[in-house]
Amino acid sequence: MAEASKIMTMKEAISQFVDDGMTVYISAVWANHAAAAAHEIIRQGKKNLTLVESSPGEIFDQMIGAGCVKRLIISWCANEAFGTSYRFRRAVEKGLIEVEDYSNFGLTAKLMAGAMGIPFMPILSQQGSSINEIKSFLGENKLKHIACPFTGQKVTLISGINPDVSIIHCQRADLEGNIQTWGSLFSAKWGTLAGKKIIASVEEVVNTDTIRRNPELTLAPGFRVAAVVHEPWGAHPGHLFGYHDDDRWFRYMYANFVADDDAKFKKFMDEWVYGVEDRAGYISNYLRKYGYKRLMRLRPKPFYSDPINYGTYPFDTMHMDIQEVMK
Amino acid sequence: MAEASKIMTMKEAISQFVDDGMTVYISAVWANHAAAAAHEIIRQGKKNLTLVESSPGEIFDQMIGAGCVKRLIISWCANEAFGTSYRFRRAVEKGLIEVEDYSNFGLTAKLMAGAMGIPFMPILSQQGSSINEIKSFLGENKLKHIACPFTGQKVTLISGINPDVSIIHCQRADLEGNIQTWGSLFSAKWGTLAGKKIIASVEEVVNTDTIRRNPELTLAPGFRVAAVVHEPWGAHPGHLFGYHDDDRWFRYMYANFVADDDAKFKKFMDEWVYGVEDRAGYISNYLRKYGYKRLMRLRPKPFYSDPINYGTYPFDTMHMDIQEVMK
Amino acid sequence: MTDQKYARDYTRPELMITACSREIKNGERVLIGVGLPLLGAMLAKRTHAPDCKMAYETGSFDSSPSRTPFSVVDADLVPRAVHAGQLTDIMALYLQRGFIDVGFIGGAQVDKFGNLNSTCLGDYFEPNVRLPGSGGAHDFGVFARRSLIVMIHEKRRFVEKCDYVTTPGYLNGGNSRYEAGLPEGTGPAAVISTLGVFRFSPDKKEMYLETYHPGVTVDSIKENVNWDLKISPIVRETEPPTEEQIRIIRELDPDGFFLRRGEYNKRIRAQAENMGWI
Amino acid sequence: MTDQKYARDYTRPELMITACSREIKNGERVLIGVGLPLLGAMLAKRTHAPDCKMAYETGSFDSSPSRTPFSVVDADLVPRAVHAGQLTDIMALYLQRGFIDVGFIGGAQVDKFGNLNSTCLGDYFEPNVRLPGSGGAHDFGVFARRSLIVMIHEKRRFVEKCDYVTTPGYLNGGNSRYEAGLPEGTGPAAVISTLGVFRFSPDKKEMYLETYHPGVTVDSIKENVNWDLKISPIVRETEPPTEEQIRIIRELDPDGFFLRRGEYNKRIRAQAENMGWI
Repeated sequence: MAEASKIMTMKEAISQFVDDGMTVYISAVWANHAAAAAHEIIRQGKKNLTLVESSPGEIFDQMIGAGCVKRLIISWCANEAFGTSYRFRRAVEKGLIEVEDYSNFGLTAKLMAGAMGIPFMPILSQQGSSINEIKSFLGENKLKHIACPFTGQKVTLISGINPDVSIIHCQRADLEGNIQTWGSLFSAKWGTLAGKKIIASVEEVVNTDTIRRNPELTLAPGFRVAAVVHEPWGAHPGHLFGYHDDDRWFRYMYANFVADDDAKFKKFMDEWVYGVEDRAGYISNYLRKYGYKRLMRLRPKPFYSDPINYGTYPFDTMHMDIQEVMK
Repeated sequence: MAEASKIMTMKEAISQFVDDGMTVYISAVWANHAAAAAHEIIRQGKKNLTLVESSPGEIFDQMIGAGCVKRLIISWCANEAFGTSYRFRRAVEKGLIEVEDYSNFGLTAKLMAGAMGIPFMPILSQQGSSINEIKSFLGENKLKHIACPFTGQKVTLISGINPDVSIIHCQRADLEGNIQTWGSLFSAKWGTLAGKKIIASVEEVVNTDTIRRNPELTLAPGFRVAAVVHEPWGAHPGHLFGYHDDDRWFRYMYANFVADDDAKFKKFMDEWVYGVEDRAGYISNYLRKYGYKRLMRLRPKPFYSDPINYGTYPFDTMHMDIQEVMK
Repeated sequence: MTDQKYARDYTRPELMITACSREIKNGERVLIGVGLPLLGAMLAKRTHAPDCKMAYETGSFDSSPSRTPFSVVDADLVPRAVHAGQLTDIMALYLQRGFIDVGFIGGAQVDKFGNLNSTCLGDYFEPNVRLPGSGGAHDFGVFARRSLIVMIHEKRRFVEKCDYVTTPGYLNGGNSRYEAGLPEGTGPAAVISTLGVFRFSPDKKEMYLETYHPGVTVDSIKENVNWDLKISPIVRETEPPTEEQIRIIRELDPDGFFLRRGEYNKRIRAQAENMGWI
Repeated sequence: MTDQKYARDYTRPELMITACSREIKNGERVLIGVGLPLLGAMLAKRTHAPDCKMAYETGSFDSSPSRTPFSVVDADLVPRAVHAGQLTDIMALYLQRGFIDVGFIGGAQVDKFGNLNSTCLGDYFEPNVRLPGSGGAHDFGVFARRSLIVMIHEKRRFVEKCDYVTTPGYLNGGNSRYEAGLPEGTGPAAVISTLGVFRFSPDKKEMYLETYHPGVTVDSIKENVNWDLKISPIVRETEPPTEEQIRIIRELDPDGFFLRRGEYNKRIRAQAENMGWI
């Protein structure tokens, strides 16, 4: 507790920890969706980033459209059920960015290896496909095959990765930087922990006692986390378990009426990214334009887990016996 | 829900799923300590078992002393802070059982590989030691080294293992066999999931709604679990988070006044294992001998986690908007 | 099912959903992607396969959402789930271990051995069209006991050879899938397209036509495939949906988000324009 | 510390605990095994290193137990912990990644390069004595920035060569540890024995005597080592415990479970015999 607080603004966190040319994991699947961080990266005009994530969507699309991205290491990029990531698609078709393709399992195994501190993770997929045969900028460092020295079977070794910085949005953190999240995590646990540094934006800053009542929810302990940004609605228009739903209507509009049109994309970015100071400004704009009721409609009905008893032992059951004997 | 119940007695579970000569993982570290299962294995006189666990103690010691064991794949065996596992020690010194030694990380990585369905797990330890150089009954299948094809560094490949059956004691399960546990798991998650079959004894049988309120606690879904045994106090004298403490006094007595003496060991086994029908008989004997107050003294003071909100969405926020437009 | 009467009024996508549904046996574990298969699995669970369990690569297993999930990352897939974990739990502990019976996948191109392309049209490095990529499809196709391929049926999509093999089917047919190291007892079981249902010959592993959808001719299907398509000697019409199935499907998609996308799109656009938001 | 006055009345184990404690710097992450080091770390946390954080291979990190844990699997190490996970979380995400500063280990034999044996005396396959084995010790010794070796000092334990190397120290000295592939910037930092405190020479990585415990002579230490032990040119007496340290240690072990085991054992036996239980 005596340690320095990790709390800072997103502006400070991105300018301090994200430099041009870095390799960055950004949680960009729709839970733990680090939208506020992505928008700040765009505002600060970061360049030549290599972005890593298994199945990103809008925010990768927007960073690509804004010219921040040189390379992608991904397994999928689309605005999900809502439509195509057109900025991504066009940029690849025009040769403006390079892509290294894995499958979701392959990409997540790559992050898992990095998180665990091993240079590769063995898996049994990627085989018999172009994913295996066609290598882009990673070249021979994408993956390799060996005959298992124990079973003889063909095993794919996926090279590990440790992004210069990993960025996630989660439910809560304390001042020390202990971050907690819950729900289904997709690739976010391994992606976050693979990072050499970690930036977490959170819905709530809680005291350490709250963290310590649910030690099973801790994603990363404070010593792994460089910055905590208190950024409510930081995942919008993605969702965050227990806090808000996807803003499907917003996402649908972006995917179907905005993303494919250069002028409309520019207008959208001017309004929602360049035109606002920070996430608070973004939400203010949302409220001004669509109203508080629409935003509140994204809140869930409560579905609470049951508290579980860890139990505690203020004294040692054996020593008590001894006291008795000694009486 | 329509599925057949997985509930059976320990007698049924062990006779149905554990055969002589099998490789068996038994959770034998002091949390999730599958003592009731171990004692039933002894009562049924199983032979030539290969037992796997990272850091077991009393119950391995007792199965060895009872002649059930041919081989061990472990990293440590002792009655912990309480004393030596003398049956283990003597059996190895007399050449009655064979041991394959790893470190805790190496052994757990071996189980992790099995659980994940990969033939080996790469780690960076085991190197520069006799663990690496001296191979027992696993021979060349113990572990291997390769130069990492990406970085060139020396990597240890630990061969994976899938025990014929894995046995654990946990807090709760439902009729379908969905099992849940909490606390610190040591090697128990990977050990349990590595099994081709899983037997779980539990303190409480709950309905599936209870499982579904804490989906983050599920260790194995029902389809992985062959048998659920309702066996309160199944971990005694080990502990189980939220239910009871180690019975340190009992363990201390065993380690210091029983284990090293053949006659006393036989007397102990006759009384606590052979002399009782099942775990209920074991606890009855405990109550008769030491009294209810001593047993109840092992119960913890409550330390409950906070309930967390997952949130639920009875309707689609976008579709609501449409309804409005269509009005 | 309580009502075996066949429906008279249904759409082609609704027929495909019932076809997907019929591929799922009761008690099976099913890996779901985005779109029609999700409705197919939900339909199966509400009719002949109440004990089938759905797994999502997001990390949730056997969830019971209170609304139709719009995708695999739907926020309602975790509350009431039996397990909420992460991608590697589903992909390694379930799928790679061989515990998943059925996986649904789709793509922009499929060839006669069931190899799928969802990555790019044309050269990978200079694509004419860049598609989303594998996502979990590759892994489903590698490890699921039976992978089920759902396709919009156009001639350009049923190709002699895929521009990029995202998800391996039977590779070059015969035993080549297993010789390449892919797990025994896995592979494509069927292709469900907008025109018919196709399976793979036991020996050569070549796609053949099993059933044509009502109103579709065998010849029109042959014309829409870029190779000499084999036809089952007992080729017949695809079993139509029952009235019960259609009723349930429409309950699952009340607004046409999945099944009447054009109409749906018009509505949202109308709303957006009304409000001056686009 | 509030009270720097040195204690006059203390036991050798108490002195060793203060020596362990002094090796821990404030803010460091410390991996704890069973026994004295646990008390040493708890002492450090209550004196000069309040922000040091303890990790346990069981999977719990930075816990604050309300009693002295009797071991790393103590049931009170999870409530109020910052993280409760599993062994691979601590061993891979923390230790293998290089985030652990200090690891305490012990053994039955140590050699002059800090290699440790906790597996067997004599031949591995026909041991005179079978010991418990590595547990986490090997991994701590491989990955911790500084491993600290705690030993009962007997001549038979300070050997020229270990019968079995459970935990690698500096192997054959010099650079051999790193040539064998063990991580740079790791290795034994000190040996704390019942007779003195030893460190390793920067170049040859050979153990030398830094301090002898009060009441112990340098010669008696040399006599209890099976090689020609080097002595620091500035060899001196081990700093004694302060009164505050002793007070805290005795609070931590009120019953002598750790520090007065013989006496403790008598009590329990007395109780057991009274009751006719043994």
